[in-house]
Amino acid sequence: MRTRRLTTAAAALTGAALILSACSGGGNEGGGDGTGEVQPLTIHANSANTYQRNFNPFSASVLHGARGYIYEPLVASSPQMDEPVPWLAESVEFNDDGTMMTYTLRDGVTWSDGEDFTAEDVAFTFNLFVDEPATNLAALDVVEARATDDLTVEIDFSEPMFAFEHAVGNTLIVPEHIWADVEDPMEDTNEDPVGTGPFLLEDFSQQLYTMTKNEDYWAADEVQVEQLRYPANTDQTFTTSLQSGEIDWSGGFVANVEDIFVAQDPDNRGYWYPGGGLVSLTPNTQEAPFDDPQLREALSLAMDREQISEVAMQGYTPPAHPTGLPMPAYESSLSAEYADAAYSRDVEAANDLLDEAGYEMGADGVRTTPDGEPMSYPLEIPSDWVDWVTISQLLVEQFAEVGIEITPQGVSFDSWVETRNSGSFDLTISATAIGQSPFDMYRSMMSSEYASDGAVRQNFSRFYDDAADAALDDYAATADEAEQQAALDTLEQIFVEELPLVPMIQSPNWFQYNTEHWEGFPNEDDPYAFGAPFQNPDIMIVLRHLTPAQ
Amino acid sequence: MKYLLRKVALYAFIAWSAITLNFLIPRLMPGDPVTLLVERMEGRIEPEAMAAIAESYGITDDPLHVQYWTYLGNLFQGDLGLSIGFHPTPVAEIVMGALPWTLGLVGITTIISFVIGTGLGVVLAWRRGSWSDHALPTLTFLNAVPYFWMALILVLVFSVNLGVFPVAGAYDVNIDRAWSWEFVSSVLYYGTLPAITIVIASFAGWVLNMRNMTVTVLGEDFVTLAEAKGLPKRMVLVNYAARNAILPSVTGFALALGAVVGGSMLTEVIFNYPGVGYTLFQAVQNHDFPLMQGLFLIISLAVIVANLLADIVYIFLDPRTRAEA
Amino acid sequence: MTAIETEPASPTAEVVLEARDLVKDFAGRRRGLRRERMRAVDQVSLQLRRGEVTALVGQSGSGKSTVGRLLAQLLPPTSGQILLHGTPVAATSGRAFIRYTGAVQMTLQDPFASLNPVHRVDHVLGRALAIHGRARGRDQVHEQSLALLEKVELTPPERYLHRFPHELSGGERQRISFARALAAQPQVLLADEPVSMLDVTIRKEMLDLLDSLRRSENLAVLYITHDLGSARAYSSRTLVMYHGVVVERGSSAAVIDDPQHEYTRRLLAAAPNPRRRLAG
Amino acid sequence: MRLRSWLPTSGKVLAGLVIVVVFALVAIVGPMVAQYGPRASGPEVLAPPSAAHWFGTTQTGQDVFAQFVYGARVSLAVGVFAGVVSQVVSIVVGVIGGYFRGLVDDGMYILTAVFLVMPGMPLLIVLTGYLPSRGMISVAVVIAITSWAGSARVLRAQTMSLRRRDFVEAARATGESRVRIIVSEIMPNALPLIASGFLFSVITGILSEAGLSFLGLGSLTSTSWGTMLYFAQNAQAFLIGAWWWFVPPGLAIAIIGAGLALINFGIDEYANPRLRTGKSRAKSAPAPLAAATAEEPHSPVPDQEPQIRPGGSQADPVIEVAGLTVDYDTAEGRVHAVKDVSLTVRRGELLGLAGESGSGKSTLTNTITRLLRPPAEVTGGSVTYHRRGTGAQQEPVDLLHLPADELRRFRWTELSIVFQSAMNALNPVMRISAQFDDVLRVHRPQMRPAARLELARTMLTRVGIDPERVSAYPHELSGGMKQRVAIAIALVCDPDVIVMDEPTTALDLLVQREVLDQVMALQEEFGFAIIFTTHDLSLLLEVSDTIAVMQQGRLVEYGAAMDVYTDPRHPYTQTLLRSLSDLGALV
Repeated sequence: MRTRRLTTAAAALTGAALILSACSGGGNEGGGDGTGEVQPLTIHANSANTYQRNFNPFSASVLHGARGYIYEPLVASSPQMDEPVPWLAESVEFNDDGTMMTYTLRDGVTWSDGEDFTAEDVAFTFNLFVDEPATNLAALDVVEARATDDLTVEIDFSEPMFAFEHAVGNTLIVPEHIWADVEDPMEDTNEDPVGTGPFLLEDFSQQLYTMTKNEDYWAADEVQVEQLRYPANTDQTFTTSLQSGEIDWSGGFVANVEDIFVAQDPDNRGYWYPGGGLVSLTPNTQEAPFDDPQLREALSLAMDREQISEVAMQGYTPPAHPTGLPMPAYESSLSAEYADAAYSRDVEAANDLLDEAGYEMGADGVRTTPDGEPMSYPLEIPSDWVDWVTISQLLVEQFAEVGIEITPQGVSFDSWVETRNSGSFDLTISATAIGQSPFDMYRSMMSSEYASDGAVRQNFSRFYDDAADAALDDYAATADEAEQQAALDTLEQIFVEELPLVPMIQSPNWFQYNTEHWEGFPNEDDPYAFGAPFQNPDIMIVLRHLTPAQ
Repeated sequence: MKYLLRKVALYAFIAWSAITLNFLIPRLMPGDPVTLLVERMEGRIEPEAMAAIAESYGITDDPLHVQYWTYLGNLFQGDLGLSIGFHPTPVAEIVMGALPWTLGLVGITTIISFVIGTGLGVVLAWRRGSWSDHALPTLTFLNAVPYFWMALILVLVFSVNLGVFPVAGAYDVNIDRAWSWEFVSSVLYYGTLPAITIVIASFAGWVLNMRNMTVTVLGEDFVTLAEAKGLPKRMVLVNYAARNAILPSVTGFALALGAVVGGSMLTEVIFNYPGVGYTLFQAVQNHDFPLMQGLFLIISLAVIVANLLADIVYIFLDPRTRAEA
Repeated sequence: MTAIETEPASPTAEVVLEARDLVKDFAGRRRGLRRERMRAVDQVSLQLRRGEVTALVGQSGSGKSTVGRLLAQLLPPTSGQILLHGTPVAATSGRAFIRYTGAVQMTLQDPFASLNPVHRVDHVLGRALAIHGRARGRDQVHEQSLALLEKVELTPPERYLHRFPHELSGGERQRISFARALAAQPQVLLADEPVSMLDVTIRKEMLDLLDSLRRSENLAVLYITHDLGSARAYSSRTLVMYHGVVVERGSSAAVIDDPQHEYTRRLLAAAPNPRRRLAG
Repeated sequence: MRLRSWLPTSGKVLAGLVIVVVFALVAIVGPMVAQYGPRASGPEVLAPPSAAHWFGTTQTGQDVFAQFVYGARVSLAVGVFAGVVSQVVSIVVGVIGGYFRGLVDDGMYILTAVFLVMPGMPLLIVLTGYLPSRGMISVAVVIAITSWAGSARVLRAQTMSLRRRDFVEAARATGESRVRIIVSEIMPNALPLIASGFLFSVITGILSEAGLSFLGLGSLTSTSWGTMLYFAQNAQAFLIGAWWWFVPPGLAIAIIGAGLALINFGIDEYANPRLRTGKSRAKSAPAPLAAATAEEPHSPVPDQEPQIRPGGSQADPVIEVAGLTVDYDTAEGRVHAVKDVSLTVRRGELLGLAGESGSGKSTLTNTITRLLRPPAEVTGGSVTYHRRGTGAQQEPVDLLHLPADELRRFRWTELSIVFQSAMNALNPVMRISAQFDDVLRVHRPQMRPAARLELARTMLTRVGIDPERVSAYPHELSGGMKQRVAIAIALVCDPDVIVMDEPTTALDLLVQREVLDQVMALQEEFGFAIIFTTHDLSLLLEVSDTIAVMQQGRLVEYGAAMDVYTDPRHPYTQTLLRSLSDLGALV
């Protein structure tokens, strides 16, 4: 868990405390779990010592499986997927200015308690975001939603939603006949969930919960898995369970994954760590000297991303792409100019650039700024994030070669968040989530809409640029893909040239699989979705690909 | 009686201090749970939603003393708030889920190690000057071994290499949780290695303590007189020496409960044992303020109650305290 | 309460230290909200004269040691006055206290306990000299320390200067205690049971020493003891205390040879004495 | 020779010191020897120990040896720093509270109690969890905050006991200031405790740092043994068998912890000689002997032959001591505590054993009662016991060679003991009845419980105590009553001989007289013999039939009490009597 935090906040999202792991006990060997037919699918999505019964899809600590396997979205879309997949909705239309969306729903879907799924449920869910803002996890600017008939729902927004189609589509729908009576949707643990999904909660204990297939599921034919098992495992036990083959599907950091995991059964076992986010050296661009793009450029040139990738990340995750976009997920969004771009280290160029910009090298090997300040900066990082600690040590060595002194300081996570959000830093490290689209990522790294006198919630380097804002607005105001790509091209160029952040490495989407019982997992050769079992809505797609092993 | 009242008053004060400290620490330290929660949600939350979340977590801008009274009021209703890490599960529920495991594992092993330790301590004291003195360096070494390191080594040897014991957990998750022999034996089987770790790492301290106390008491006139009375050795040792030497250990035992709950924390973490220690560890890692506070409070109160019980037991063990009353 | 005045003293020598109606209460057990008061010393008056030994006799718990501590100003009295040369003094701390100790010194009962085991003899004497400014500089302190040791008949003094208390016998330690008290060049010496912890042969030497010091230094001595016999032998006046009250006072010979108070008589009767057997 | 005298005599302390010094050297010199920086990554990943990397390498190719030696620095520094801070706090709180008492102390006491009771590790973890900066210094401070209370409590108790000691009172009477008294009089005496508390805090500090770091709550940007374990654990070093990574730091913590604990042992033994083991125990001379060696220069040396005359009784002998010599092994060599002593105790007789401290009278009675402890050893002579009655039973018993079980049967039924201080001779946690009862259960197994209780009540009545007090605890009785109870217990099996070791010394004059009268009356009634030791010769002269005077281990005079009184023949006896007379005791 400690290591994974660096990578996908999605793991932490659903409760950093939760873990799942697997032990398929002796009773399950050779014949199944009592049905006598099919092996259960044992999943480790997150480390947890014990589970607390919580299947509320709005809760940050909801148990894995609730989202996707019990509650389903209107349209499933993920950066790693080529096309959005219609799910509870069959189609969607925008009005001209993009402020109203009309969904046409799938017919014949029922809730697991037998009630029909209707447009009223969808309208209720979106109206809930208005009534209970805390449930509005995607921050959608909903004004009102209404069912115009059983299968049609209209949703009004206060802004054009062209750029947020995926976010709206991924909204999980809850049944009105149950949630209307819930007094406080954020404080309900929803112990016996009723959803439209392929699975029903079967059994819950603090160490293990299981889900069994919903035979009345609207697409029951597409799902071959009969039972899901989520045993509780901590980091330690996860690795040993993984090693002993008790887990079919997992998403967690495993040191020496080749030796510990794959080597035991190379035919069945594998891992795939596609880029799922970005880890950057984050300068405070509102304060001297890091308001100087040349200095940021020099840092970028001086940085040895290969070494960081190899040493800190054991080579599991590649250096960042100069556009900052995770690969291969956003490969198709690259402008032609940057399609083949890659970083290479050039210490000499970095030194020249710094000399040129007036940062004079001192006798002690440390430069001074034009203001005469020695270029020595503390680098605060959460003290228990091992990979960042290692990265910071490497940066010390790398930047020393260009006369910039870095002093890593381990602080508590809270303290780091505080410093980062309030801008009281010169340099720090931050992570950017992959979001729903490249637009999402750039918005969170360059938009001035996050500017604030106090703490900011995004754009931690406080990079404010009119051109970037204009490009973001252009993107959001159109449904035309070509126009959107043009805006993206602009954003990519600004990002590459201005370096609002200094990208270091991609953060991986941790995913290991064992095809002893089930096969069909995505991998490098067949990257149809992210593989991590905590990744939504990708898990729904993965599930449909799984077939019993031969 | 007065002795007891004084003790009760002292412990009441300590309990109040713990409660107040518990209230103050998170408020004096940096970090804001809502920001941290939003951090987990990848910051996709709008400001108004943040306000709503803050409200749902009971975080307000009220002056400190108002918050304090609310806090006390809630506390007396058994309301420790909602966990952040397991939101919206109530803290009390999580604590109650974890407590039995710790009480079972740590409680039993502490008693075992106390019994073994004091027993051995008496024997070593009685036989001092002989081969038994050579056991002392070994015991000091055992006493200094970090719990968690010992646990790791034991896991490595017995679980990973030999496969004699399960690596972790409290029971086989494939067994139904019921009062069946199958379940109980699984709990015992899974608890064996953690228990062994705790006992090995903690019994040496008791031995050393008890040996020193017994040796000191053995020099007292009444022990010499007991011997001069022609009483059998065992009687002298048990009724005269050990009976008096154990008195300081009783208080120590109660105090140690606190240390053991803490010390066993690392053991619980390593063995993935679903007890209070591991839950506290998780709470700290998740920056789960309410859970942290709740756990710390429960542990403190448990230790305070244990101390009070020890003092009551002491009254029975040492008639002199009754005179002080 | 007035004590039986066996025989009025002949007030010849100058009164150095005087106690008037000293009362000392100690906090006792708590009873409900009230704390019980224990009166350890009740209306005790006495006078110490230059060059004279006054004995204060009583059993343990009689309050005689408390009187000593009150006179040394180690404890504040609950009421009553202490007069040094006729001037009331109340100084249990600070400079006034140090000045007072320059005139009034006290030695304690247990020679094994009254010297700090971690300090050598030279440190003990050096401190006492330094506090009262009786010697300056290392040489002077050294010289004075040797003189003090000689005064208490520890010869050759060099032999004792660098010893630790545990390297000394009980009698030697008590002599060091006397030397420490003399370092202040006091006018009054309060000797609390100076010999009760010592062997019989040493007791005599010690009391002889005390007596010779009284003469040579012209000291007013308060000899606190439970032993009527030695009071008779070494003091000119004796006061008998019982339960905090002086029950009998007068010249030692009169008090002990012809006791008037019932308590004094009982004490005398209880003292072991083989004569009784001879007679019986 | 000079150097050796500085080395600690205890092997444990020596071992502990060696360990600590070695680790201190590792921490100081190690980083100079290490070829790599502790954080420098290298190409060789997870390499086992080799010539290039003495302790192998880590996951990221860092040199484990370098980490180990730099880690030693940090771990020890945190431990020592936490130890210093915690000790300073506990000294301030403990010593000041203990010395000044009153409100200051009440406040400090409650503060201590709060921190003592509050569970340390959880508090530590919670505090660290909130700690904004995870530097090693802040970690050390937090460790100190949670660990000072135990030491403060001990120091307070010690200070309270020290401030009541006479030397503190004496220093005050000399005119010493309070600050100086605390610093110069009290603190040096609390030094063993402070040192021991310091060592303990250092151990706690090192262990806590390791624990915190291992949980990821420490400062991972510094290299300590704890962070090494954390990184090793994180990289699953256990599963891949990289033992060289996690064994050194854990083992080092355990070894240095043991080293410090061993030194602590030495301090404990220094402060409490009873705890000593093996050789060091033998070398510590017991108290009576220490007094004997610090001879009074003024005492006459027993150069003259012992003066032996017939005793005051003509009855049959009960105990005969012949040519008894008892030696002690001390650091300075063998010392005769009792030398060639012969005397006889007769039936119904009161034998007074007189002698000043160090005269050997306690050693003599301890030999007779077989309570002699090493390093004392009987090197010559015999002690013979003559049973009552006739025939085969009259076979004399060789007391010194009585087998264990026979000795146990002999004890209390034939010979019982009354100790000097009854406060210590009665078990404080047992009722008086129980202390009668266990003797009777063992020696009169046929007696029923009710009969045993009845006998206890009877015995109490005999010594003039209300039989209802049989259910009292010792602390509920006054000193005189306790001594009477002790005498009653000594009488319960109707022994032939009672050894009374200074039975009245601790009592006030009037009480002493009452107890004495009681003893005499009981002797009259039961006819047991008494060996009565005391330094109070005048008392002995009054009550004894026969008197034995001892000086420096020798018997110098023996004879009927009145003979000794009226016609002392040995110069020492004469000196004693003269002193008594001068002191007004024989008037």
